[in-house]
Amino acid sequence: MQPVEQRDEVEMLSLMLLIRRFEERASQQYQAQKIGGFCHLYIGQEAVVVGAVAAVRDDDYIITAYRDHGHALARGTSPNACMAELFGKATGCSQGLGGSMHFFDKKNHMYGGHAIVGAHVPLAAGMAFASKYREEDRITLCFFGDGAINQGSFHEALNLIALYKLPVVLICENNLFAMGTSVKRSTSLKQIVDRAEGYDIPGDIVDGMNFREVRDKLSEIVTSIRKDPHPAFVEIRTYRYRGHSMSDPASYRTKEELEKYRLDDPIIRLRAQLTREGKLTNEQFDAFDKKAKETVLASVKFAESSPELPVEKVYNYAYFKGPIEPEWKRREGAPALKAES
Amino acid sequence: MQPVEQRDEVEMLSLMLLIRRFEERASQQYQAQKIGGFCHLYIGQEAVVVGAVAAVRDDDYIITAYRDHGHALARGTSPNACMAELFGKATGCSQGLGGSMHFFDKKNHMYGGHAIVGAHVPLAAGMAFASKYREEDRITLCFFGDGAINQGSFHEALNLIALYKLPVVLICENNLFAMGTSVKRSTSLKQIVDRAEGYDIPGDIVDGMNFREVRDKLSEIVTSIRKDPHPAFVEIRTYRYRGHSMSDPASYRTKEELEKYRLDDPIIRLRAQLTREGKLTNEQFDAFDKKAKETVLASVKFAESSPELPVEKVYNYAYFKGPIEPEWKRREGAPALKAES
Amino acid sequence: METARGRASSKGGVVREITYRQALNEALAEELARDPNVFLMGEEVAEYHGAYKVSQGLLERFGPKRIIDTPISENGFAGLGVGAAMVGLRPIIEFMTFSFSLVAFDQVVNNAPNMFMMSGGQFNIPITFRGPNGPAHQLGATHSHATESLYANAPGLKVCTPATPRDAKGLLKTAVRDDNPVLVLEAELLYSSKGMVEPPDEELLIPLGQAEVKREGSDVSIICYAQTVPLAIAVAAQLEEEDISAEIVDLRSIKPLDEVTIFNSVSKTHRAVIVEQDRPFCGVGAEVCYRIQKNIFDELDAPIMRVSQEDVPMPYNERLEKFVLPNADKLMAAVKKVCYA
Amino acid sequence: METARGRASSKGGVVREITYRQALNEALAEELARDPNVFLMGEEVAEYHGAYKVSQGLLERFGPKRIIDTPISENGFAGLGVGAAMVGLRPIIEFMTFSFSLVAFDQVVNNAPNMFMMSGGQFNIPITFRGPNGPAHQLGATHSHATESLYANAPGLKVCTPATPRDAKGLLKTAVRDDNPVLVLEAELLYSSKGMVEPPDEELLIPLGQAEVKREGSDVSIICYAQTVPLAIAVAAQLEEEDISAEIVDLRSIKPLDEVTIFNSVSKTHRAVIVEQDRPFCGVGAEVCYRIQKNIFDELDAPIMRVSQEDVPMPYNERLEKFVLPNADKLMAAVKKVCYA
Ligand SMILES: Cc1ncc(C[n+]2csc(CCOP(=O)(O)OP(=O)(O)O)c2C)c(N)n1
Ligand SMILES: Cc1ncc(C[n+]2csc(CCOP(=O)(O)OP(=O)(O)O)c2C)c(N)n1
Ligand SMILES: [Mg+2]
Ligand SMILES: [Mg+2]
Repeated sequence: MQPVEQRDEVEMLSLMLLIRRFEERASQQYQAQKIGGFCHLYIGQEAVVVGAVAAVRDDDYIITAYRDHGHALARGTSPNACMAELFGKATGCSQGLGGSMHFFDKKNHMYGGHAIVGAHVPLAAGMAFASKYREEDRITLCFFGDGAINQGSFHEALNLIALYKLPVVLICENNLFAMGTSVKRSTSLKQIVDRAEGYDIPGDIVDGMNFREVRDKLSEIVTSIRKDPHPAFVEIRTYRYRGHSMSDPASYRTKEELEKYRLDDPIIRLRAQLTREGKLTNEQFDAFDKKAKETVLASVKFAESSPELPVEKVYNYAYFKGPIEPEWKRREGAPALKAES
Repeated sequence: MQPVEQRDEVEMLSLMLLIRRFEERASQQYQAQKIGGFCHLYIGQEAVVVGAVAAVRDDDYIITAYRDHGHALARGTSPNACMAELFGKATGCSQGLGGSMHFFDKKNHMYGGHAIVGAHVPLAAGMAFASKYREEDRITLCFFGDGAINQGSFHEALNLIALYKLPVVLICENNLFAMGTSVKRSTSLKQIVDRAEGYDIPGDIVDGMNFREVRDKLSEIVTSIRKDPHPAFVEIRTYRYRGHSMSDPASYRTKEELEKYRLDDPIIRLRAQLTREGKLTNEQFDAFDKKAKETVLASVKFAESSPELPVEKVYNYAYFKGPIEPEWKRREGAPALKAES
Repeated sequence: METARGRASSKGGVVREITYRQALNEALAEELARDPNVFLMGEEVAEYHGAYKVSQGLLERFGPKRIIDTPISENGFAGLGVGAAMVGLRPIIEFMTFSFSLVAFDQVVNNAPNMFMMSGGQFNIPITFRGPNGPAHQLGATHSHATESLYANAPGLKVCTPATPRDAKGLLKTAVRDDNPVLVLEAELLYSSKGMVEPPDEELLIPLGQAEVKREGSDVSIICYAQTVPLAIAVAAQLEEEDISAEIVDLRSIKPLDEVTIFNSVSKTHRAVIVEQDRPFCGVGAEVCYRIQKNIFDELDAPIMRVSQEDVPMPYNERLEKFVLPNADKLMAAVKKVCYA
Repeated sequence: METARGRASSKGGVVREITYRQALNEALAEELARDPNVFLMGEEVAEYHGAYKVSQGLLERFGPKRIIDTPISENGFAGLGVGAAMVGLRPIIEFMTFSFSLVAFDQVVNNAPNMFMMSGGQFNIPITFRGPNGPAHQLGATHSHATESLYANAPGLKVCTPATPRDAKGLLKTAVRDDNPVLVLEAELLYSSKGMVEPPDEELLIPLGQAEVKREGSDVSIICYAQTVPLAIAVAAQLEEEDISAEIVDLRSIKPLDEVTIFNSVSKTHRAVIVEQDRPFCGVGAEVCYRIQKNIFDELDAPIMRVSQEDVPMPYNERLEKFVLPNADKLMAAVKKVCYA
């Protein structure tokens, strides 16, 4: 076990910029109907995942809900693979079979992208269980929304995680709303983090608009877990600037509230900190931003020009090692409708 | 709203005796194979439900898990109807269709008897929701085991109950074990009652071997809820003398532990209290006990001599108002197999 | 059958063209107005007016006591509904989509339909579970469940699947008045489709268990429901050009199943194709097929064919999704196969 | 086919007579010994040796790291298993009974089988869910679920239903080695039944998707599985006396379904009865029937009949339960009907 190397902060700022620009472009492409299904943007929450990722090793496990573009990008999935996934292309990080809500990247230890609220928290328990079973010192970061904490699966998983002392950091990205429902209308509690006490799991509140606070708190927790496997809970307070999904006008909140948070923007804040400390010039920032925009634009080109999987290939994804039923020798002239094969 | 009339304590002692003798007889009849399925006895826990029932009105709602014989008897369901249910007879409290785990008695406001661990806690929420909806001051008592608190349904229900401020008393009958699993092996917590805090529900611990303590604590809670609907949680510490069900030798616990609790028997304790206070003589106690034994014996006779439902009647219990499908005029000679009708 | 625009209804009123969504909204409003025991509960049903806007305006009209937002706790509020129904309320529980009902599966298949049997007929459960069901458009594997066969398998449940605004209104109203648990599986892709419906001052109740011949024909019976009804209608027009006259039987209710209408149609055409939106293995079509061949075997001039989903999890990619779903090409092929057999 | 007592196995070893329970126990022990990635988790599997004693002795032999007791949190630990499988372990998850798997339904039908598709083939889930399934004896409506058709409906799952000790051992071992999620639905009522099984030093693997002709015959094919296999064998003997020669096809696997063996049998006998332990509506028999009539319609001399449960929740009363279940009388009647048709 070695202490986590703190990643270069300027690099982390670039990563946040990349996520921001990626999401803006995704939004535009969704409106242009290049992207189907649901699409949930991460704009405003960038410091959460980037701060967390900055605190862990590359081989630690990461799993999250359906608002997952930022998590994949932060983990190192290429913007090309992310955009191609949104476009449903074979070059996507899930070969175009998962879509916006189901980004997976095994190589980069990104374990999804899960769209049933709360249902991935037990999966995180299992991943951490495996680490402990194999006596590895890997940590699992499990991200979920404030809406997830009222699901049964969340509760059962937390008890199991605590009971088996599993190395999981439970990260509640509290952006104040689950669709149109504010936390105070969904959850009987003064603050979310208090729920961790019900399982004897240590909890903390972190300002999710502040990259450094997220990274430092996570570093501290991760260091402690590596020494001796145990769970931890962090409520990270953040805000999503956009509606819940592309189709939500977000009329359940005020313009003033949104403006308040925009002023507290995590990118502006880290930029200001670095500039004040002489680690970043305006020119550099602009160059990073330009680069992010270019990368994202290139990803759209990449996605557009990428192939889709041939339709018959779909049968290969029901089971590992392909279709399972030996085919009955059909009578002559009978078209082989595949529904039952 | 009027204060709960405290029931006569001697009567309550008789009720506890009745439950005890009923369960002993049920055990014997189970061994004689007059009773089928699973059978979970309440011996040792009598003060919990009798204490609780003594604190509420007859029209308050009661709902519990599968260890439910005591709850029905305490609520006023006749021992005849209870024994007949175990025997699967039409005179049973659920017409022999529910069995040991599914005692129901609408007249006496006993809402079951539910065999999926934790799954009845949301039902309790609904019953209390209805009281509030109708602006009645009824209270719902929801009993469940220590094993139920790790089910998702428990968690979701508690949050809903707290959020909607529903008049439910959540009564955890902590008998230290869920089958062979002790609470400390199932639950990450110092004490069960702490979990209530995670929902901002007030909690208490009560000695379940002490009738008076149960009744008094419940009275206090009930009085407060009648004034202003809200939930409450009580962890009642008790012990089951028998195995989990009739087939469990209970080898996961020591004889010493069992003996310790037996010495703390709730019936012996209340008897001693009443005797000390000059409210009960030994002769009276013996007479009550004799009466309980006779009542129970009579219930066996009643059950034995009761009829069963005619088999074809089973179709009437799939849907209220009977079978649902208009029957296709079958061809001549075709026996009407009822499987699809 | 769909009445022509502006034509008089059977009671003399003027039928109007409204959307499927409006029809459901009217049904809800009328039943809420009629019976104070009816309430609507679910995620985002009140302040957000429903994720698909089916409950638009209801909060304003009926107030927060009867139109109730919930946390993301399907198991909890489904169970709450069952409990409320036990004591006489008539809950309408909205699942944001039926894909999310899977986390509440136990409440829907255990508590709701078994209570009547288990309680020996004391507690019937007059509850309606409703919401969009079946694959929508590029939502991926977790969000595309067609649950009709799963729920129809459970004894004690009723299941209907309206395909037109008129059926949606009439079936939902009937469901709310039914004294048993009824699932109204709405067709997500048809919410904005339009159709003629009787005026609001004419009570429109369509009985459960009555299929409707949506188009008469003589060569083949196409049996369909929900999202496959418009598909079948379109294909029938195409078939007409090839001189094949298709009769279209819209099941409307899956359970109870209207054997009479099905058998009458197939006895006339002697050929049947079932086109269903669900998965093939043990799907609705399998049951319909079994009933036909068992009861009117001698009427069949060709084997019954089914067109359903391919037996693979739903891919996100649009072309692959279309390939997996039942479509016009597959239906044409199946019809031709049974016609030339 | 059942080998005679003491006969030599195909590899020359001496077959022994053991119980179904022992056969499962051997399968578990052998797979745990073979592969350190295999672990067994569930309620009461370790210290209590399993509610049905299937895991007897495993804790002692493999230790608490690999034989793991859980709280009553089926959704939680089923999901934990899926997560562990994502990172390469091979969990065996025991449901105390499959009736309790309904609270974990989402994990079993969403996370386990969809992951491979959603991740574009990156994550296959080598998990085994096992435990007793189907009605046992007087357990009532909530505890008597036959889940085979529910799970077989889900794309991406495999489902097997062993009826003999040999099949139980061979199928469970194969399931554990399969790289996809497999459900081994054990027959609760057959745990103590005996049969001949190859010696432990001979690897016994029975492929998924292979039915077995348990008895040859020429007049009618009785297609059965799990608890209906001994029923079919008994009825076949009775039929012999009435000069009806029944061939018995034990499906063994529900999914994949062995069409070849079924069609070969029915092509020989020209008559088929399916006897199944599950509920009729969209049950396994419906699917089997559809496949037969679709593929070998011209071979059929009579309509296919099914014998399944009556379509009502399971009553507790013993005689009513027997009436609801498939039984010898019903099977005899169905066979005679197809034979004299
Ligand atoms: C079990 C389940 N119920 C409902 C939904 C529909 N749904 C998708 S996202 C969402 C809100 C979740 O909010 P939160 O957890 O706070 O995450 P955020 O969107 O804020 O990131 C809902 C209700 C779902 N996906 N799964
Ligand atoms: C969801 C579910 N899982 C498992 C079971 C099997 N089971 C029945 S009772 C029981 C133990 C429950 O213990 P507890 O809640 O403490 O109640 P007690 O038996 O002590 O009264 C278990 C595991 C069940 N009925 N339902
Ligand atoms: Mg949120
Ligand atoms: Mg207990």
